[in-house]
Amino acid sequence: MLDVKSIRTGYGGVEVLRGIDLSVGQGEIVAVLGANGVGKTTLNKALSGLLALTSGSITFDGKPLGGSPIAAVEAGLIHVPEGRKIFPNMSIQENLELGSYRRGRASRARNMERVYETFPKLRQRMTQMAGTLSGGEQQMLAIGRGMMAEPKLLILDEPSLGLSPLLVEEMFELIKRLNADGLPIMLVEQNVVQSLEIAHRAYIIENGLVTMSGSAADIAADPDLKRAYLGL
Amino acid sequence: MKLVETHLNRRTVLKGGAAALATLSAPAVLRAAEPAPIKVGILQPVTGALAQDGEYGRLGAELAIEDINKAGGIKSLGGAKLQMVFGDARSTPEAGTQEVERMQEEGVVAIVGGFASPICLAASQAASRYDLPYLVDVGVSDQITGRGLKNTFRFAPGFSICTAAAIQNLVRINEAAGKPAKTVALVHEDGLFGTGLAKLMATELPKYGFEILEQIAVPTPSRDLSNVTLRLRSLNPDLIIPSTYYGETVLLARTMQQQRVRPKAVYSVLNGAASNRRFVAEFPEAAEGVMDCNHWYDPRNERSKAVQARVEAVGKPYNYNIPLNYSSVALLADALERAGAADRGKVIEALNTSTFKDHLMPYGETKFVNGQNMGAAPVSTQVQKGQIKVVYPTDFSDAKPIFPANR
Amino acid sequence: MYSPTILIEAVINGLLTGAIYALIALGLTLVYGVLHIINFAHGAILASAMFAVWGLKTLFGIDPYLSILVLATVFFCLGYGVQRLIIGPAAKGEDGNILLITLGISIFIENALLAGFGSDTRSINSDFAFSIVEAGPFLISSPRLVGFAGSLIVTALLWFIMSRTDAGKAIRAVAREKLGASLMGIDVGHVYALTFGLGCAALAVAAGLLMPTFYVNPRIGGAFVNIAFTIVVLGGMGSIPGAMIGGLLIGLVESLSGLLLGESLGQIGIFIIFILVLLLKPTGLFGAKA
Amino acid sequence: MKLNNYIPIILVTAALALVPLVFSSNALANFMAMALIITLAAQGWNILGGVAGQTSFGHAFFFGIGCYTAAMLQFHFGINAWVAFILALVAGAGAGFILGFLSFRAGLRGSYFALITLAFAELMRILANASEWTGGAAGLLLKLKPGLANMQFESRASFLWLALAFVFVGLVISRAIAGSRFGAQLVAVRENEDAARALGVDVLAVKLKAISLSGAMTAAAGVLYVQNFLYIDANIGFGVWISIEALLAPLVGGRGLVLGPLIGTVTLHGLGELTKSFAGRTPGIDLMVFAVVLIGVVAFASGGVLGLLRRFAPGLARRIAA
Amino acid sequence: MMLRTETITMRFGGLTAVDQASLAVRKGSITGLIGPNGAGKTTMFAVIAGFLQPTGGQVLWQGNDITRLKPHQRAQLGIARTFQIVQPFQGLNVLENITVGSYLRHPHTDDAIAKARAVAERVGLGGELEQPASNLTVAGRKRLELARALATEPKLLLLDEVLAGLNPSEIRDIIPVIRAIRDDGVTIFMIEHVMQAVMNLCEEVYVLAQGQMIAEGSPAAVCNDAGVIEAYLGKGAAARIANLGGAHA
Repeated sequence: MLDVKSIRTGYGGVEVLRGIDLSVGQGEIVAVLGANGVGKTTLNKALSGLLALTSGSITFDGKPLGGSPIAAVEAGLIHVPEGRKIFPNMSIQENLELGSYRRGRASRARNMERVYETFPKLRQRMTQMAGTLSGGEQQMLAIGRGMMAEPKLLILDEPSLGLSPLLVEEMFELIKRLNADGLPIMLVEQNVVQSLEIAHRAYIIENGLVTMSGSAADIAADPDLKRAYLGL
Repeated sequence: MKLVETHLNRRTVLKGGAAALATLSAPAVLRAAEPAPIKVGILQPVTGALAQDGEYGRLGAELAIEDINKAGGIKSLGGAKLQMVFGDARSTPEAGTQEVERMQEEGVVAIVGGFASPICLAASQAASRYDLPYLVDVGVSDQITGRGLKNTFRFAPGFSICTAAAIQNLVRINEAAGKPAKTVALVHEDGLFGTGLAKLMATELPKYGFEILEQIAVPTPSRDLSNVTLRLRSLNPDLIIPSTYYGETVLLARTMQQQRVRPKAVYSVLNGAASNRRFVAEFPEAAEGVMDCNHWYDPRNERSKAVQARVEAVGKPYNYNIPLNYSSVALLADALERAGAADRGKVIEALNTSTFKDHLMPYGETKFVNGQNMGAAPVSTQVQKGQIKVVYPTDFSDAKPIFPANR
Repeated sequence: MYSPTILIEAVINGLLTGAIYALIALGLTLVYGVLHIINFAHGAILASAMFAVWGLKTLFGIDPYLSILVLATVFFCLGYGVQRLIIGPAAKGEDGNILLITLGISIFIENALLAGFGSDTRSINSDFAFSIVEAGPFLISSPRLVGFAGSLIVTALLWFIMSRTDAGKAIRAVAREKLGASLMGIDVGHVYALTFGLGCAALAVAAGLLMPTFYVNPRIGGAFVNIAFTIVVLGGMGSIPGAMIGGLLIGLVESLSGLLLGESLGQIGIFIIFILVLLLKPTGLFGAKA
Repeated sequence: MKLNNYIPIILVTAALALVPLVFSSNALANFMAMALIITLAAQGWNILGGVAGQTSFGHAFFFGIGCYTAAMLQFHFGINAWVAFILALVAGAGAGFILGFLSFRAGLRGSYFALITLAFAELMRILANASEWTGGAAGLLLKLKPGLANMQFESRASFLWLALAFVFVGLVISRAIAGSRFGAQLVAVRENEDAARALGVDVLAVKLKAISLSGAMTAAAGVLYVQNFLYIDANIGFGVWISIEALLAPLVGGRGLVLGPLIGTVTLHGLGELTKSFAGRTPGIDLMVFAVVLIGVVAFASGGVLGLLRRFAPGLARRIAA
Repeated sequence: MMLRTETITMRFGGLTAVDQASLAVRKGSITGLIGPNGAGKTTMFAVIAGFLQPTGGQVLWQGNDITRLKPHQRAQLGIARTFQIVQPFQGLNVLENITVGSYLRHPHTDDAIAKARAVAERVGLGGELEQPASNLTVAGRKRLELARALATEPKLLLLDEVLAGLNPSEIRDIIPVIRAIRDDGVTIFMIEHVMQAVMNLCEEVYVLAQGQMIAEGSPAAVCNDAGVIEAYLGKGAAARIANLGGAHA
């Protein structure tokens, strides 16, 4: 589905990604894990076309991916960003509608129904301004908005960030459910354990490089994992 | 001294222009026999907010120079031709000053123009450093001639002359009609021009039996004069005296027409619109009957009629800037003629003793006192059947006042 | 003291004038709300639209109200082009640059108008301009009633565009969350240009509604820009209902303070409101928190 | 104070001072004097808008206060021109302090600050246009009495030198600030108020100092204007034109740099004269060309003339911009 | 105690970012503040440094209540902070950046520059004094952030994730610098994600999660605290890691 080959990029001459390879296959949940500041968000920006590559290539759905967010969305690579980035001045309904601004417009009504089925809470608050939602609801909205574009691959950037433990649990359940319908998901997280529980495969990133990769179970069992996180 | 041929038509204007051009561009050898031309500075704002007025002023000066040269130049100087050195005052005093400096360096013998009071004030002062004669064309501020500058002269009437004449004319017109107007409302722009005028009117008019109902100040630019009109409607004065600039006067006249405010007369002083041909052409209904006391040419003067024909032949309205500048240049030429030298001191002297009469304005003999031409006076005009007519004083009038106006 | 009739009529006048102010402020607030820039060319664009109305009427006899449709389209395209081809690329995202560029555009337009039309003040004369509606003791100017209605219609239309169409929603999205919007595949550059175009189209409508009762010269924009700034600040920078209510309020304040304090002091009142709002509640009546 | 840092300033000033000796054109001297007055106003803007990063759209506020303080003190009270000048500086600084106190304490920044400066300038313009004290719309006219005591000069060159002396003082102050604790704090406030706070910078105090100094400097330019033209009215003193001139020059010359305002003014006014010379008779053409060039400069040479110089002649730029 | 916070609560609208958090930093110590993203650590720092006025609670500096003091006044007292997202003054070069800090105690330019040079030397920026701040690498910017704060000659240095984004060798290089600063008598209170450094440097660690102080103690003790592990790695993590540990033992 997604094939990333030795990409390098950064900001203003400072290299953040130093040659990353990874791939996401059909129907997979792939977890991309790493501590703060290792380049996960930069990787996402590169994938969704917000950041130009210095070298390397991204192939999506068999085709090379053009370097703009518009091209990424058109191809079906949908990125739910860190911090949600929902439109706070607009209602839930409108937020969802804009999810299908460039893709999936024809079946907007059907998709919206699906999102509301997935997130019944959102349906109750359809006309409420998104900025007034709680953190968890905002995260649901961001994911729902991403689903409106009929993604072929969904990138979730830190979906558990800032949520209470109970909500985190709920969120991971939800991700599992979305995937169960056949949607491939790339899950970028710092929440290691729960991510590994639902992921098929995982990559660990440290300092702009993939340092570990393999099946989620293998990685979960690897003693190096604790080192990567807790420095023990 | 003859300034203008008696028979003029469009073709001769064009030819004259071409001839003047040819003279200017002719090789020096051909002109070697002639005396060196006398440089005259013409200062007008032809860019910026006042650009349109400046263009009229320039046109007036150009026509005068053309006519003087065609009539043989300055005869006491061997027929020396006048040569225009034009300066764009760009509608600001500092640009005016800057151009005065340039003209001084180019060796002009005198400067004519300025148009707006601030430009005239600054430019005449800059010229005074070089004892360079400066003839103000329009600027009405009393300060211009009140500073004791030896070099500064104003051919046209200043503010106090204008207002005194305006009041006098109004009183006479009213008396002649059997005093139909008793109550007055003053609408004035909130600058010193309008405020000063209103104050003067408010103290003077009651002496003649008028009752001042209200003084209404309006800002420039005004976006909306509905409320002013509303007040006027409720006051219902016999006479409305507006002293505002063009845009506001147009707005006021139109709003009054719309709101059916119909006083016995609208009598304005030094107003930017009421004696403006564009206003009359564009809003014949709103303008009809409006009176103004302002600069105006002498409608009976044949030469003025000829100049008017030439101006209108090139598609320009004959606004008062044109005859004022024309006359000022002619006045200067007369002074040069009498001075017999292109010498600044002598020109100033000649201006001080001037008795010049060959102008286009409804003035008597020119007589300068402290730089102000005491022979100058404004006239009262009225829009009658779409024409601007002089209605007072009778020495210059080409129509009788319709008072009260049938509005 | 004035009679109630006059006071009521002053209130009506204030509202009628305020609606046009609001329309002029609308474009300014829209552009500020989305692009976060103060468009210094706003007044000059208004002046050029007014000249366009004047020109269509004078040269081809087209009624100002008819020309609105054409001019709104033309000015929308012009605005779109100017933002897309000049302001966007030249500014490179720096506020200081945008300031200089809109200033440059404003100098250019004003002087192009000066070169083309001279500094004369011009106006249109039409019979309709002088017609009035008599309602009891009140005489209400018909063109200004039309202006009021037109302004409300445009505001409603804009409100409809902003809340019901994808393009409008995209504009609102970009206004608050550029990154989130571009991740939805919204072309931010296009949205900016769209917004600028809408702002210019609103000015064209305002020009068409103003010309029957007002005049134009190359510098006329200045007469409206300061008041538009005040309205934008009062209503809250970026708020459409804020612009409308702010416009009506300012129209009312101007009218009543003009009547009670004198027209000149009324102008001072407006600036004092402007300063007080900035100091005490910079977000205005409806503005979003910074 | 290292003399080295001041060499470019001294050289530039000396070169300008020599101009009237080389060319005896009064028109040139007059043109330069006006350009220097604007430079001084722009130097004032540059301290607040350039170095401290608080963009003002209304420096006419300070310019006009300078103009009117000097003019009114001389006109109504016959106060000596130099004393009036000092008092005008105080008034400019005071006006800056009050405006700054109100707006910075209310937390206004960016567009909001820019708009409030504009509002103050406009408010003063209306008041000056209406009040009798200021001569209303007719303005105030000072008596022409050349003499050092009256700050008036027979020769244009002398006035140019006076204006140049002011600009020189402005340059020295700007340069001294650039190498001082205050200057460092100003830049810190411009770049990042929070980071500046964390380093112990009292942001409000620093901004207030900057706006007061800026106000005084621009007011000084106003005084020079009055002494040169001996005339002032509301549209000159508080008009939009001077706000724009004061802002354009540093942006075009190089925002926040010591020589930025001077280079910008010279560039803009030189350009103005140039476009005027080939514009012909139609009014407005020259300014259209001017506007196109202005947009071009922004599009292709952001960072101003000094920025361009940096790109193409970094050595030279370093030496003069210091 | 050098610094003490008592039941600090910070609410933003409906959100409680910090909830009744108390802590104490001993003079001469290196104390750590850790916790998962969004736990309220940076908010806590902002309250201590005076950038935020807490909704409730007190900040005590050497026993005195400083809750109402402004940031620059606290800097004057000797509290310096760095920012998680480095904020160099873009228009200035490295030396000038640091000088802004050293001017706090040295009003004369020459003294301030001399002090700035010394600080730059100490944090390893001696070779890049003339570089524009925007040209520095991430590691360089972090050092600059540190240097600027140090140049104010603080008694207490609040370091907000100075190590984030650095690679292991860069981290190895900077750890001794931090330790040396403490050895010179500057008390250090640091937010850190890089646990290796926390283990290495800190004597005492506070753990903030969901705005609440959930643990305090030595790094080793805190890291083995079940609540902390859960807060970090997710629900059930403590048990799983315990299992892993067992498997490898």
